[in-house]
Amino acid sequence: MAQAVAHAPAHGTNTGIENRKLLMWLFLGSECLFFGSLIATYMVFKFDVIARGVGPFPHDVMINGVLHHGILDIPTTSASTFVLLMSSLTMVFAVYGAQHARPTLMKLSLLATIVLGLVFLGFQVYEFVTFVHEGLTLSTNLFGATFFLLTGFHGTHVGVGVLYLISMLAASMRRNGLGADAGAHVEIAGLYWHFVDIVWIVIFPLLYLMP
Amino acid sequence: MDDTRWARARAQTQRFLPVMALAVVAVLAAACETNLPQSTTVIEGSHNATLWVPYRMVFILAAIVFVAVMALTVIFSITYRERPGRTARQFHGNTRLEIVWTLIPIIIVTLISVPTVNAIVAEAQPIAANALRVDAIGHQWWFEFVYLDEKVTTANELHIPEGREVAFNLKSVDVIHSFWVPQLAGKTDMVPGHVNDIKFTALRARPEPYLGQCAEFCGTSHANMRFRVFVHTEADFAAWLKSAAANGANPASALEKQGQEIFMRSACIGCHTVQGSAAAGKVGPDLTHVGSRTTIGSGILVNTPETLEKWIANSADVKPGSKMPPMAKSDGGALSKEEITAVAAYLSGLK
Amino acid sequence: MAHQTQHAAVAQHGLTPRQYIMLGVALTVITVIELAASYIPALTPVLVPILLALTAIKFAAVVGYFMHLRFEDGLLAKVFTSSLILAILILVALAALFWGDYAPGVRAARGDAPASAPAAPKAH
Amino acid sequence: MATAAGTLAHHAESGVWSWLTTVDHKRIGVLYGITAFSFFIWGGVQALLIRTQLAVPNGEVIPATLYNQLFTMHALTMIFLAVMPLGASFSNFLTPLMIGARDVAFPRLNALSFWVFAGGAVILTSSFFFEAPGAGWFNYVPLAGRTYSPGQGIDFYVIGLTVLGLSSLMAALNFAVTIMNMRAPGMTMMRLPVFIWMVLIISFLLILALPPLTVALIELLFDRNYGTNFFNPAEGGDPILWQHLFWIFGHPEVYVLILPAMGIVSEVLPVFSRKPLFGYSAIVFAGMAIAFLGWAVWSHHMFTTGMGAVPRTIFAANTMLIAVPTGVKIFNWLGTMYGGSLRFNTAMSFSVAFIALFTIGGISGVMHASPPVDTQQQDTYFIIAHLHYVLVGGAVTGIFSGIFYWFPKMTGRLLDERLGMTQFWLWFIGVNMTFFPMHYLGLVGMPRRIYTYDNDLGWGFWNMFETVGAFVIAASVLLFVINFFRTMQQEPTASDNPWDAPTLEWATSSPPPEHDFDVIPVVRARDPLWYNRDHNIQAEQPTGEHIHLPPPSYYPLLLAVGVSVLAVGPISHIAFTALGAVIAVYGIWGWALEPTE
Repeated sequence: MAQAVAHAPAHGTNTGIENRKLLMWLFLGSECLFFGSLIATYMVFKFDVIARGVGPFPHDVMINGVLHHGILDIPTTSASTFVLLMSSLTMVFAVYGAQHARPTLMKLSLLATIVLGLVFLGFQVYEFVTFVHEGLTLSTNLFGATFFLLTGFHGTHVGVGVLYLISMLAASMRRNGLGADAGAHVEIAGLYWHFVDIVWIVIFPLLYLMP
Repeated sequence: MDDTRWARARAQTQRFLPVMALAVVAVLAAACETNLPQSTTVIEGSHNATLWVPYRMVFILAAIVFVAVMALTVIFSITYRERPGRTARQFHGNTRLEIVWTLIPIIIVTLISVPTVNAIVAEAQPIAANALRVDAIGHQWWFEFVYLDEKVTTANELHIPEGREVAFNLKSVDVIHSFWVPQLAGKTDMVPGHVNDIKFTALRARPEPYLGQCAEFCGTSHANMRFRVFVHTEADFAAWLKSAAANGANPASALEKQGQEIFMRSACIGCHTVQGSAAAGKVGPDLTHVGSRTTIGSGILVNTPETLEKWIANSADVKPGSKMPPMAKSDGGALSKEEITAVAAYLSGLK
Repeated sequence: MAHQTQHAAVAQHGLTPRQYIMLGVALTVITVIELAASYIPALTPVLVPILLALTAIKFAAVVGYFMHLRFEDGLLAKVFTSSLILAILILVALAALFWGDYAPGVRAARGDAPASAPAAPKAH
Repeated sequence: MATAAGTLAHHAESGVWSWLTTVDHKRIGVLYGITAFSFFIWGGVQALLIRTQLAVPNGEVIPATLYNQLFTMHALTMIFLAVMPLGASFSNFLTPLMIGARDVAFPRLNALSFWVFAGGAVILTSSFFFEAPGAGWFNYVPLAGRTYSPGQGIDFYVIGLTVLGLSSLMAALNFAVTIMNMRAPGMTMMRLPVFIWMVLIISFLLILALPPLTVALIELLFDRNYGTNFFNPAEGGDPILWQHLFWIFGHPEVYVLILPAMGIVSEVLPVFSRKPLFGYSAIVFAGMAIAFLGWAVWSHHMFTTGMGAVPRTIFAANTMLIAVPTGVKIFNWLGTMYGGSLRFNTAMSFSVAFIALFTIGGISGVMHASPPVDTQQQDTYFIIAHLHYVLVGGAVTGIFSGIFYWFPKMTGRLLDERLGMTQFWLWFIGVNMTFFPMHYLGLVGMPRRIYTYDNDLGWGFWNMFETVGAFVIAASVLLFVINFFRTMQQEPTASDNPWDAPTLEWATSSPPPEHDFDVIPVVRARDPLWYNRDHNIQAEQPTGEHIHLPPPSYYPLLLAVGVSVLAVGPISHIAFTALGAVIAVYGIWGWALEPTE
């Protein structure tokens, strides 16, 4: 760990928090504002779609006495929500394995997390394709624009997370594994992954469940 | 080193500096004429009068703070400058002083906020029952005025009565513009998809118009998006309204007659309206009484048959980016020079 | 070295695997409750506060336990919570500004909706 | 890198390659400084063109379209490519030195920030070869939408700002971690130099303010290129949303521009007053209060957009409150001068001028905090006067003070004082000549962003006067450039601490060695070197321990190239995105596997 000498004063960090972990938490703070702004865009336009009467609509809705069917498939998305939640659980075990010197547990949990992340992305691709077939695209109405942008950027974050975890898994397969710093590496990756999960925890009720 | 020469030169400069500075300040102050056509400090409308109360307050307070801080800076710079025998007093701060100079800006800000809130409340009063209601619509790059109760539409020249409230709906058909007649009222933006409002009473009628200008950057010819407000007595205004509601005048000469024919068979009618004729386009300004306007091109040219010809031939020559295509054959249009002269004559006759 | 010992300390403060699984189950249950609540018509008037409360619980659980924030130096919690609060405040402020001043529904009710928009939306 | 261990200055090679691969915060600071100053001159040239066009009524030097592009690019250049990176130059060079560290927390990330900044700067500036953005730096929709700006200019704006934002975000994260985690023993938060406090506050502002801008830029990109209607009123979108998102970023951004200058002045004033800073805690907390309040005032840029009475009142009140911490700072600087022994060299002169000029900008800011007053001042030359007093009279004046103050530390050479003082007076006179009459022009109704005006309006005299002033400023900057090159030709003779300054950067040699300090200093007081001087404490002797430094790396440059190429995909061809992605992935991979010891 000669690196510590060059990168930090010999007595460790002033706050006692490792540099990379602090960086990740600060970055997640920034991400709060990023998704906050995207969600704000959605909220600002929430009623406009219905007011303008240009479907497809998010939910079943009455306009001038006519029932229009909503487009959101709540059961399917509930399944994908469950998948993402479980991936957070497996991620916890990956971190646990890395920090308690149980490399097999770590690798298997990482693999499970990656698979669950890919399944979630699969659900999302399915949903996007279905919506486009039903006539909802980016340009159909503001619901389409805000929906695809918000869930699309969440999906991009999941995708980046999957790549991040794959690279971590690949690195752990090397002869030296992740090295002495494995606990920190996996923990920081885990922070990112959990954050992506909590964003979905907010998006799911906001987009799908609220009328 | 030539330090002594520098010192001597500096001493001489210092002796004359105050006199020179005073002279310069006097000359420059003389150049600060406030009674200019778009001056915000000339109070000719109720809106401007309302906001003048906080305006004056912030001015006085700003001047006091300005003088105080500048004086302290200069006095400290001179009094405590480095010189033989002077040592700096070592201290870190003073809590009582910190409290005092936290309170000073708080007091100043409180003083400003009272008239500010009063003015905001005054602006939010409901529209008067006898108010004249006008839709002011921003276009790239001209203003359209529609008198809601009178079926009168005009462009770039607004006529209003003195002493009566005028309530505007501010709209835009393309990008964001801003409606501003500094001597009468502060500005409010014209935002597409929104309807903003502003209302004011012009305090007095006068022969020369009040100048207004678009105040939100709106593209190429933003600088050329100007308009004029004519304030009349009630009687004069009623007369103007009556003439403005009439159909376009009939041609008075052979040339004008020829111009009318050309106008009615050309691209003109796709964009322009002349009440009582086949021309009913809505894209460009209403030309029913264009001959009676003092300016054309949203206030950038005096209205004469010659400037009209120039405008019709190729409006983008005088107003960059103008949306009106060139009409002259030489610039890719369909009209010969003679035809343009005839059209200009016809338009000039539309009083 | 220095920070490795910290990680060991943090790990000791974390939950046991059993507790993690219990938490995972609890989160799933909350999600099911959210889902169920949205299908019960009687709950519609209070659905929004219910969902917000449940979401907040899930959010806090993942951040606090899965992300270990409960066991970390208070500085991290301050950094993250203040960012989160700022994001929420801006979101609420924007929603208030638009629904109060500019929202199409409100504009329509005021009679100054854009020409192409229909009349005020019905409650839905 | 075992061979390198033990030799202290093993990376201090010269040559282009050493600069391209450097991860040394001091070299990166120099790179930022030189790049930013070049852009400062370029932005100044644009300003001179603008002023030349406005010198006389109905001027015909520059056509309307070019004029609109010039004022747009002048603002973008000065804000994002000159003043912000000049601040970054100081924070890069000085932060580790002032807190007693050997480098920033993430040296390679630091290099990446610079190269991504360079990429963004190239993208934005290269728009002149295609079509420069011409809808103002605030880029309001629908004017900036595809319908009313069909060309590529706005796309350059969107891509350029996104890339620059990425650079700023990485730098901000890096510096926040560095300042919180890497301080020397005894350097508690309340002993941090004020400049470092300001860097920390700026970092937090950027971390939190950039995402709303990024979201706005993404939405505009989608509106222009992928058929969404976020800002299109015809389809239910709302142009006002852009303004909100932009100003949620834009207002904190103003503090990002001015706070470094406030930090610099807080360092310079005590040194040349020969006494400690007056009210250190008050200045620090005032800085925090400004940053905190800065989040709740964004709508004061939008008072005329038709907001209701209630939000106008709230945002007005918040805005006026900012006058309180700002006033506290100004009074504390005056308190620092009080009772001192002021040495008016160039650095000090610029700092005192900062107080005066910034005060003018602050006062006019309070004036249009009142919404009714703002309806007359918004979008007039009064606002231009205000913002230039803050950004030129404030930020740039402070930066010049910093340049003269830290030049010996950065280069080992002292800038010529006589040229410096001449430059100072030209600057002071030029700034006031150019910007003070703008208050008057605003009050007599001259709107912003007009390329021409009529003679009848009576604005001719003062416009000519301002144009002359602008050339006086240009002469001042030219003198600085001459001073710079003359000084750089001389031998480095500056001592370690030529000003008898109290902060840690003066404890090491001028210029500092690559590892910054032979021994990490121990901090015993807020003004450590003065404390050591007064208590006869000698610097610790080197123990001869091996100092490992991160080796140079070309991956930051490679990754930055990848990111920049990837980013131009949406405005050129999708193949660029693919190519950029490949380069970026290769860069990340190499980065991750590169040994760092």
